[in-house]
Amino acid sequence: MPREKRASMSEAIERIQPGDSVALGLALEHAIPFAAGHELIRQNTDELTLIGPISDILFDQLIGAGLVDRVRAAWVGNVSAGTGYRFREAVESGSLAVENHSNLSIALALQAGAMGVPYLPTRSLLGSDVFDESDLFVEAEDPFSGDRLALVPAIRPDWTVVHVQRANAYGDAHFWGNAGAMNPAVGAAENVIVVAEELVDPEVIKSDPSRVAITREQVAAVVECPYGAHPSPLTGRYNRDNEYYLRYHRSTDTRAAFDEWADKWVRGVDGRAGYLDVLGDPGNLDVSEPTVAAEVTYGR
Amino acid sequence: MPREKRASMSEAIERIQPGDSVALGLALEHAIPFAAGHELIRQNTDELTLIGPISDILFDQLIGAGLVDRVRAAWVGNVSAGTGYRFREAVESGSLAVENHSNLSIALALQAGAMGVPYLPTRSLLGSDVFDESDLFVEAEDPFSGDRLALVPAIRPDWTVVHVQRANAYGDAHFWGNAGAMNPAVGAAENVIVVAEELVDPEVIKSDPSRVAITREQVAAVVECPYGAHPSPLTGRYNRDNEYYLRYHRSTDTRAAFDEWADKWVRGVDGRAGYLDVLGDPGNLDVSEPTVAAEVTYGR
Amino acid sequence: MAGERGYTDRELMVSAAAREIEDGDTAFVGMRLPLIAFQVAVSTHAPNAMAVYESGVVRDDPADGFLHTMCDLPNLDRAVSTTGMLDIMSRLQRGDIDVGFLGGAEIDRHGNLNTTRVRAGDREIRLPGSGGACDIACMANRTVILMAHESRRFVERVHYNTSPGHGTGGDWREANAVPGGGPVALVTSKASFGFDADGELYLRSVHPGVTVDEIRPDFPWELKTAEDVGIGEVTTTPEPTEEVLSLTRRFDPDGFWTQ
Amino acid sequence: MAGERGYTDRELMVSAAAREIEDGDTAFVGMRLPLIAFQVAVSTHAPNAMAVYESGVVRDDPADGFLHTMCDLPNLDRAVSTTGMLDIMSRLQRGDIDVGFLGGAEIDRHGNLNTTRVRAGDREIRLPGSGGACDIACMANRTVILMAHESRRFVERVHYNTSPGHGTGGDWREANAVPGGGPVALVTSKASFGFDADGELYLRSVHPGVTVDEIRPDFPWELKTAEDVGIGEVTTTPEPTEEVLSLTRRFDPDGFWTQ
Repeated sequence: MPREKRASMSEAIERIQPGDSVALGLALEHAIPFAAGHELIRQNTDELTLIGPISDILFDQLIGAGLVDRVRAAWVGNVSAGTGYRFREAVESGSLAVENHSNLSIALALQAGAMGVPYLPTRSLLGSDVFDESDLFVEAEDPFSGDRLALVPAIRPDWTVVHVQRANAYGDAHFWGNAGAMNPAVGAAENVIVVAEELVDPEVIKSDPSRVAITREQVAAVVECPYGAHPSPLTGRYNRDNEYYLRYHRSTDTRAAFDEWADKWVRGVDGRAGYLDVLGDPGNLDVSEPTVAAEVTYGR
Repeated sequence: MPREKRASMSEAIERIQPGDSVALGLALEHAIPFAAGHELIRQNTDELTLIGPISDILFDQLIGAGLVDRVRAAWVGNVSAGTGYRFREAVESGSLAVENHSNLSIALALQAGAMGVPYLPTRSLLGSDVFDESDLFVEAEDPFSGDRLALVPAIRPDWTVVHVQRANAYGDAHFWGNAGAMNPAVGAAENVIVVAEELVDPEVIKSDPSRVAITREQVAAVVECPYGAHPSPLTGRYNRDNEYYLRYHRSTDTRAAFDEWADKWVRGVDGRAGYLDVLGDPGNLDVSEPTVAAEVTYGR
Repeated sequence: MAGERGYTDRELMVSAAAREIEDGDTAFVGMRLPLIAFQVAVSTHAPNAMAVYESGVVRDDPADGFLHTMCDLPNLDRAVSTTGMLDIMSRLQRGDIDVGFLGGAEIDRHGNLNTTRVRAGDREIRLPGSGGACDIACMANRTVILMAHESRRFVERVHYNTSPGHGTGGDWREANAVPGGGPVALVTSKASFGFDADGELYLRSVHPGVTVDEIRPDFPWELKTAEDVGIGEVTTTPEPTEEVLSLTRRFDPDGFWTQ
Repeated sequence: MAGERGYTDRELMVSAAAREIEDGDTAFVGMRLPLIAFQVAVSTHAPNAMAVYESGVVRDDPADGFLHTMCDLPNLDRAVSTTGMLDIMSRLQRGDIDVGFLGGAEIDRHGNLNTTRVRAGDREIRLPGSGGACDIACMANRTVILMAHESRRFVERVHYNTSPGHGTGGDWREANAVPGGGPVALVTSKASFGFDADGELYLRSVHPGVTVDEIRPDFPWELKTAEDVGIGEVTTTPEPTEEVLSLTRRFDPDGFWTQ
């Protein structure tokens, strides 16, 4: 039998050490592993490097909690409201180093890591200050055509943390809906933590091997956590809690206000169950008009 | 309404011109578009460049029919029996130019085309005669680490021809089971012909957008053709007809024998329906123990 | 607020942005107003337009429900495809995106955009950053920029060039290996602008009730107009039609983006 | 044919190949005998082994049905994953494949393999080519080679180096930027071989009923043995156990690959 990797959220997140690099929020506004991020805050795992295309408010929360030394990202803020106050303040106060990317450059950096090559070339970036003010990217001539290209070096996160619809205890996971840069980040990572809305029997995953987005050999831990992506949406399960983002924006414009927010929603609650107690029934966000995917069969 | 691209096999294949480059047989031994290839033989579309990782016997057939000037591939033969006699003879007689690839180099060349970059780097190839005896690849130093890499230039086929389980008339297609280099080849191609086991209502495809392997904007024609991948297998539909490959091997060791084979199975039949008449009921290959994929929902 | 004109500035911007999508276009749609504008376009003059979103979504019709973000479930439900970012960005990089939408905190004379950091007196204010904007700006066949009309946003030279426009003008893009066509339009809450042959911004039309003289002082350089670039007079931006207004309010029923 | 030994040469090769897969390994499995060998290994001593196939398949257990090719539906049904070639090859390129299987028409002193073209007198015979073999040879942590034992296959230097082994020996791989570990074993229908510290082939064991003296003349160079490289005597390859034979015959019920 393959090794089971089922863990509680606190056990899984304990494996992430201070100083590690962590990729999360990879599917853009979709399927953000907020529950895992909040556990990082409760465990006070600091000196982190965060990696991702756009993070919506999860990066802002981790930065607000004082856990982050460096961000390698294309966009950090609040998609509903624009500014992420904790990010802005941390940059302006000099406590946070930012490596500016575009969405494509961060996706290519992770894809290079996933492919096991030191870099990937792109026709983007040249001409921008994302390129010119960076010491990360290199300009090079294409030896075939003479075209000028930007080369994006690989990023290999210590950890990639994802939220998926369902997984088995070995770490094989089904995911559907838009994936953003999730697949490159999973491939590039040294270790992967899979947070699943639902842990299922291995045969459920094996019934649809083309739906498998993650296979077990890279997975360090699997955590079952219903509503673990709230307030972000999860395809087929629950809608985005837009109001939550707007309230977060209004509640975190000062450090003191953020601490109050974090005490209420993160530090002062007993894991995700406690968070849901504070939130109240999230059922109003549930998918109420499901679209059932057309039947697919395998077999022999 | 989007433009409908439904066409008969002969109408679709007529669009491929002598001298064009055509990628097919991309999912390796799976889902090979034999019906489309046979229509190329009936239309005698020659001076072709064929592109693909391994072709199983479809490339051998097109070469035997005298249609091919050049092959860009990693492996050409008969997976059941080894040698493809028509390929071997064409190379040895000097009538066929071969660009030797590895599976990874052909996949990367197509992926470079799909990504819109002139090349992709790899840690494969160096040290092999696939590299040393080729004037295609270039060695380059990674500017970040100093590592030596091989660079694989993009391939952009005029046509990519694929066989899928189901598609709508616009060209959007569901595909499942192993895909080999199909996705890169679809992205890299100037035009795509989708041969579908079944044409379905657009809503069937839209019920599962993460299952979509091909979207309409690159698709030139959509052809419905049941059993169009025979004798190769198609996931969820029919098994591989192993005996057919072995018989092909035994029947094509001379040019005259090949012509007899081609007259019987291709030139002398009226399209795929005629082929199936010669074959007899292929129902014994049908999937008899289907595995039904676990339910997936979208919705809101 | 809609006020006496019967529509808001943002509703007019949606209407103008929608007209920038031609039938058959593949449009790269980002956050905010373009989310609504694509849905209006595909419901009116551009029924064969497709939208792609960097999150990994391809869509050919309006979502059945309000879109707060591109990843809201109505945008994924019954999409043409839900895939990954590299799939979408590869379409952009191989030149298959006809039009992309951009915004910015600052825009300069040649349509370069800044969404990374701005100066306010002594203070440098950090903004969210590029997201996909740099990529769209570099590689879309053409781009359309939407911005609130505030004079502080119009600068001689952006403080940080997040999303290259026409650089310093002329053949700057070609000389700098920037492959796409660059910006063709800027729509603000007061006026619409084009870019001349040299890649310089010019005033194309003023929105109803706005005069050219109101616009000029907002720019720290001598703003060109349609007349200056020899394509006739500065016109008045068409008002949104009843149909467009009704669609806009259907797609944004609470007016979150457009009121 | 099984004959009096109770098993065929190929069944012995399957047994020997299976033993090269360690528990927990990720194995890159190709055509023919390795298709059976992986299934035997995972059913016996290596229950936690995984197989990947360049077609885009990941599997952790035997297929429920005969595998003529890696794409046969029983290999896809209830797989761990069915995906694409770049997904699988990326695992190889980033160094995650423990062991890969290779075959060849020719092998030379340092384990280089030729599957592209061979000479037969004046004639040059074209073979199918690399497939994924070059990639596996370059990048797997270790490779295991299976070949029919025919003297014409053992050459001083391959006519075409499709799949690099230890090149010219020594630190050739490192000097030529070939990242994987190279071949560790060759299993023929008569004997099993290892590679010494210099990357040269040596005879490790002879299959039951075969003598060392029978093997030596098949090689155009002075073949080293286990004794020569200081790891003891040439042993006799273990016979396949009853369990392994029974499994082999379950996975290849008509003996298509192994009889």
